[in-house]
Amino acid sequence: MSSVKLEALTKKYGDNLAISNLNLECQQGEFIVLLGRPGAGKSTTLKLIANIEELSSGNIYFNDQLINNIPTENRNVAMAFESYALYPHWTVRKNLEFPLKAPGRNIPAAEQEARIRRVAELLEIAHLLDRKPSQLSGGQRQRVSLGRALVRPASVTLLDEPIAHLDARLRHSLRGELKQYQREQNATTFYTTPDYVEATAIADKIAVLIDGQVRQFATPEVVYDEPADIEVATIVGDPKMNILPLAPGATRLEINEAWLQLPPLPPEAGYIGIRPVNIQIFENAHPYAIRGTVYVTEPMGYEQVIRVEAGEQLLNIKTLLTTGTFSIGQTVWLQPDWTTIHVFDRSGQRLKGGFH
Amino acid sequence: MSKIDFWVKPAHARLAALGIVVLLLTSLLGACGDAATPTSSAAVTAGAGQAGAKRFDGQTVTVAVGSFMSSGVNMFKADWEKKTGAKVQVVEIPFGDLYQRLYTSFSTGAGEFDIAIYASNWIPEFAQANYILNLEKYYPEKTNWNDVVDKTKKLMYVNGQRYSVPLDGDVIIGYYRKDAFENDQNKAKFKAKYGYDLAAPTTWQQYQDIAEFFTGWDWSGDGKPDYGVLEAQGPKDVGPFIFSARAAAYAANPKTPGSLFFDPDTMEPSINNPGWVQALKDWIAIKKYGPAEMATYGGGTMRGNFVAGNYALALDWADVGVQAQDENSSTIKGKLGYYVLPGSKKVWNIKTKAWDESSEVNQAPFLGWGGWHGSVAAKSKVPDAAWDFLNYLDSTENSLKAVTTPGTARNPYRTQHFENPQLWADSPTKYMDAGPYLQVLKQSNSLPNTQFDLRIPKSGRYSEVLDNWVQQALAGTITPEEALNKAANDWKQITNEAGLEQQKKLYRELEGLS
Amino acid sequence: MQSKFNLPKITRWVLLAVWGLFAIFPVYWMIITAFKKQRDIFQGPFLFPFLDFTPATQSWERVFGQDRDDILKGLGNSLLFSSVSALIAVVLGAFAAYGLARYTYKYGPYRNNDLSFLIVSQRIMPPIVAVIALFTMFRTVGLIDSPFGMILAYTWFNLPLTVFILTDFMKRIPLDIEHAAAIDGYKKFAQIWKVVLPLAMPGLAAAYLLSFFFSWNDFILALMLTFQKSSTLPIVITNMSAQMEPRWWLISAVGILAIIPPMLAVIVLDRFMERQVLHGGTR
Amino acid sequence: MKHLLIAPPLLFFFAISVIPLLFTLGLSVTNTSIGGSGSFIGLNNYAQLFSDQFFLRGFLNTILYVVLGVTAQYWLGLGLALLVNSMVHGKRLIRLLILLPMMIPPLIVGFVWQTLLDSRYGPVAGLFTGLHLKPVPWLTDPTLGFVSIVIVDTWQWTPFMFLLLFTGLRTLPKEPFEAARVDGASSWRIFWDHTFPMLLPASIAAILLRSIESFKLFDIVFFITGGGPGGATNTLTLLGYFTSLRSGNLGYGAAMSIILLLTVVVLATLILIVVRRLMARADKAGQQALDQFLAEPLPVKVA
Repeated sequence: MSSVKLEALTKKYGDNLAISNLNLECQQGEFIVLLGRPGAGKSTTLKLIANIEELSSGNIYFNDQLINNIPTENRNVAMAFESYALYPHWTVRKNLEFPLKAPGRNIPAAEQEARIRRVAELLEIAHLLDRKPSQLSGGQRQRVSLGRALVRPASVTLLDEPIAHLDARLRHSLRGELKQYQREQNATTFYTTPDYVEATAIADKIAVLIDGQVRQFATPEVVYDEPADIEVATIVGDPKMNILPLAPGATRLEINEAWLQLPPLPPEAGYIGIRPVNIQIFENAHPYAIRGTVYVTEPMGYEQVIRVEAGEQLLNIKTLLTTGTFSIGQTVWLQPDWTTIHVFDRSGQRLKGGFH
Repeated sequence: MSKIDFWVKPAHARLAALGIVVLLLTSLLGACGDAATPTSSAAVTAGAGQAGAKRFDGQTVTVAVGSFMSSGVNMFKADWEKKTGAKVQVVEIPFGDLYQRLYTSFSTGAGEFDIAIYASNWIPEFAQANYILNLEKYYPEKTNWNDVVDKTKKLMYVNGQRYSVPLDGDVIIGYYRKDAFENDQNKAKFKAKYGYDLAAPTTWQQYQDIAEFFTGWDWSGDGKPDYGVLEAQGPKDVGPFIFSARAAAYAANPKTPGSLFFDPDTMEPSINNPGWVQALKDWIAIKKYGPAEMATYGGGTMRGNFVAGNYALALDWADVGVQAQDENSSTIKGKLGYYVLPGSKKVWNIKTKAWDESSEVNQAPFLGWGGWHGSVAAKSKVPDAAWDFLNYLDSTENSLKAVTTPGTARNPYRTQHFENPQLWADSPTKYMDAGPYLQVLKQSNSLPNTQFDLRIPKSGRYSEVLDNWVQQALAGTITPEEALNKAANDWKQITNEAGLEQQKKLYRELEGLS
Repeated sequence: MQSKFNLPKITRWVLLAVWGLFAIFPVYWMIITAFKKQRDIFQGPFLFPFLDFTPATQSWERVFGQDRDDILKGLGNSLLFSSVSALIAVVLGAFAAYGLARYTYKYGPYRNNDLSFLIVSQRIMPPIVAVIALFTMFRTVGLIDSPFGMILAYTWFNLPLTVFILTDFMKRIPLDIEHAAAIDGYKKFAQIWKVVLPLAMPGLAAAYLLSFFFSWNDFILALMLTFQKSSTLPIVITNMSAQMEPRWWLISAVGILAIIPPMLAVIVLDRFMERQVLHGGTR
Repeated sequence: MKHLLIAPPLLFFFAISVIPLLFTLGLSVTNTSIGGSGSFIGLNNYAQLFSDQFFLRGFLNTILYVVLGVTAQYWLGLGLALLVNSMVHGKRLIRLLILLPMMIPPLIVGFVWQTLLDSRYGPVAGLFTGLHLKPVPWLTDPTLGFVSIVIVDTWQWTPFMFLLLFTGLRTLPKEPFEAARVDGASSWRIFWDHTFPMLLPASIAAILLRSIESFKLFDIVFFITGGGPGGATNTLTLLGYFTSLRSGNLGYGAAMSIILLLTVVVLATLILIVVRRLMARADKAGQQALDQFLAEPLPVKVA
């Protein structure tokens, strides 16, 4: 239940820079998601906060107090490990109890029991309390691991991809409940995931981590609607945003002997990005559309993702299943919604201002 | 991975480590030296003046004793404690390690022991080093001294002073299976084959003939082929004593007394002379008249085997005789005959470097190992009590009780022990035919040419070296001559290391040559 | 489980039975020898009581009669020294192994590997000659023939073994589990005690057993460092032994007694050795 | 904290081990003997050792014992560990029985085997004569005597290997084996590709410790053959014991011990270099497999 400030965190492994000059500040009770690809430094950041990994340089503040020199066990952080790190020699109940019984916590027995109950029910592991980890499935283990992090009050709760290995139903239902639970506890939470859907669903704020740095730190809406650069843009959104390079000073987009007029763009524009949902697809020739060939289709529930080869580009299109049935090799026509495009300069930075 | 790296680390790192170690060590040793001021002192002499108190009230006498000898001490402990008010603590030391343990204990400081009971062979060495008390001041009060067998008496003197109390007599004798020898059929067969009567052997040649005769057929009637002989030929055991006992007949020439092991004039080893070589050849020759495993048998195994009944001849101390009486171990009670060690009609003369041949058999019984004696440690805080306990162990009555009780490892050493076979028959041993047994023991102890074992300092090393080389010859890897020459070379080296003159002086004295 | 050798069941049992026969037969031989008279030993081979030979109680009469006190003293001492020293060696060894597995040491030019070398090299030294020096040292500080001295000596003797064995086990424990304990609010010592040691249990059990066996059967240290009140069972057995006469029946009887405590140790610790403790802890 | 952890064994090293080591080193350059003082004689003892045929034979024997004994014990121990590990029923009892030989006091081991192998009253000879074969001179033939010692050593100490390897097996992760099984690999392949390499650290520890102990082989020889026949089964420790403690030639015995110590260090180093090679290779193979496993499947273009 602390506010957290990370100031110029740097972590080196030998000559490798895992985290470089990472800054982040959050309020008490906020639910922060660190979003990034594997290797971006998400776990390392959590471990630095927990002091499992030693800082190379930088400062960490909880409630504006510098805590660099406070050892892990006194930081009062809770953490769910990506590797689960359960105590394999104890039952699930003992695993959950262990943080509650730590020296100095002085939690009354009744409250311990209540907390374990509560968490076990939340994570649907109440029936597993007397089993040992080796008797659990991978998903069950992960829930126990998550439970151990949630079961006790902590200044900061660190959750390292805590629901990655659960089945879809649970993953879905847990997202909401997790957020609700943490809000109830008024717990400051850091949560990592490579999955932007999960991130948007759960985060108060998303910090997009690329190469050990926070590229963007904002609410999910802002990150989605105004990605700070191309890399952020491609991480956020599924399937990923289509990025089309522009010739210098180009005013139109030419693909497969067709061309489309671009809206007016600033001269420094180097790329445009169009989200897959913002491209319409037609089975028949259509005015103001470019021609392409269906490369692959993926039905996803009531929607479908179609990849279309258009000139040298492979474009992702997401549309309703009702739009039509497309088969591989079929010729289709595409029409972007120019009002929703994102424009980036040659270095990939977002160009401010609306082009709608 | 990491576990491997340290092995392939450059050497200088480890050398440096050693440097540190040395530094630390020196400081550590210094510290120890300061800290280790002995605080325990002898608070034992008190109580002497108290009226009505027993003589050694409150004193504790600690006795170090080779393991299997302990019951010969323990059986008298309680009585003496009651009589004197002292306490006795018996410390058993595994037999093979006795010498070394006594030595380390004696030489490294405040003695743990008040009494040491050990082989009389070591008396000269311990006496010279002042590890044991000169007992002359106590001997006047000893009433039964005269009764001790002469040879045993001599074992106790160093420089004309007595340093021990005798508890045991050790002499090696021969055993044979009376039942087989007295069988008429066997007698006839033997006579037919060898041309003389089957009887206890008087020469080593006869011994060998008899061994041959009884090998390979079932004369004991147990359904399995039997053997002619069983001797302890195993390495690192009693081998050197048995071998020396055999060599004495060929190499202990009455004309050159004291020349069995060395030329007393030059301290040149005698062990490679033709006499010893002949003995070694004999010893190798009898291998085929015993079981193959004889090459591994020590004294104990040999005894257990022999009394179980499949062997016609054996050499041993008095022990086989006692063990044969125990029917749990033995099938030969009452079937045992005894003889003084066989002799030889030719004896090597180290002066003329030739065989002295005669029609008389040269018999030279061998006092191998010398027998258990007790000494008082020089550093004992309770020497009076210690002496008194030793004297009690050797009292006329107790010594007789001990030598007639099985398992005490104490064999007869007082004239009185030999004189009344009936006492043996009535003793717990229930000795059958003790007469001939005692007769042979007594005779072996008292023949003019009875030989002492090697008793000069480093006797253990001399005999280890001898054992090593003799074992080689027994195994057939080198010839007897070669083996004994090499042994003699090593002996010279040992003598030189210990100081030739010193060794010579003591050797002469102990052999009664002065 | 994991490395199941898919040999046919029969083959497996046959192989085990062959080894079992080889391993057990000498033990059987010892057991029946304890019921033989000495002459039955030397007239053998007798293998089956009642068929070949009439069992005798000679040895047991001595074990429970004249030799009882010595044997009890030896058993008691051996048990005390072996169990306590093995415990100390395992606990100290576990901490040291943990250190070597988890931290980087640097004392001058000495890194972890050099330190392991120093530690394990103590085991390389043949005790035969070292005992004389040990004897002198122990005497200087008054530890000769004292239980404390013997426990110290056996701890010294076994510590390199336990460190060496346990380092591997420590390395296999995932770091995250320890970190989890730190996160859960426990200090280093509690982490080791509550989490690391239980997870190294198979190794600890094996190390304990080996240390126990080594001390249990040690002869040379006990020979040099004890006189009387601290003599151990091997010394008592040796004192009963063969020099005078081969009392193999008696020694066998004591031998039967001598294997009971180590067997109990195995029975108690076996379950820990078998545990696949690390399973389920991590992904 | 971390210094505290390794303090005890290092303390033991400096306080207890180093003194005897230096003491022995010191003795080895003198002619000290029990029953006499010694004087400095430089490296004479060492020079003498190399012309001492008993020492040379003992030296050779010791190395052969280690090589033959440890090799046999390792493979047997490993085989047993695998067998027992794959069992479902009766494991407890089997383990207890397997460990039994290690629990028997050395003196008793000696007499048991001495009697077992005796050609007159031993059951092994009985077996041979029962089969109408000539009794084998197990203990009295130099070569067979040597073999007998190796057999007994193997009998007593295979359990040591078993114990370490079995506990090692129990801490291996399950997943690679399951994966390999799913892939349809044979038991044999699984063993060589997974079990064996993963067990290597435990194997090295076991082999190394056992080798070290084996170099000090003493009691079995002492109680069974006493080094005979004719020194054919002698070991360095046995010689050291007799030289130093029985016949009291401390200086010479100390020199033997030092040579033994050096030999162990040198040979252990050699063993470890070889093992390290092996392990590096195993590591590389493992790494390749892992790389392959981690590499994402390339998007397949459907034409």
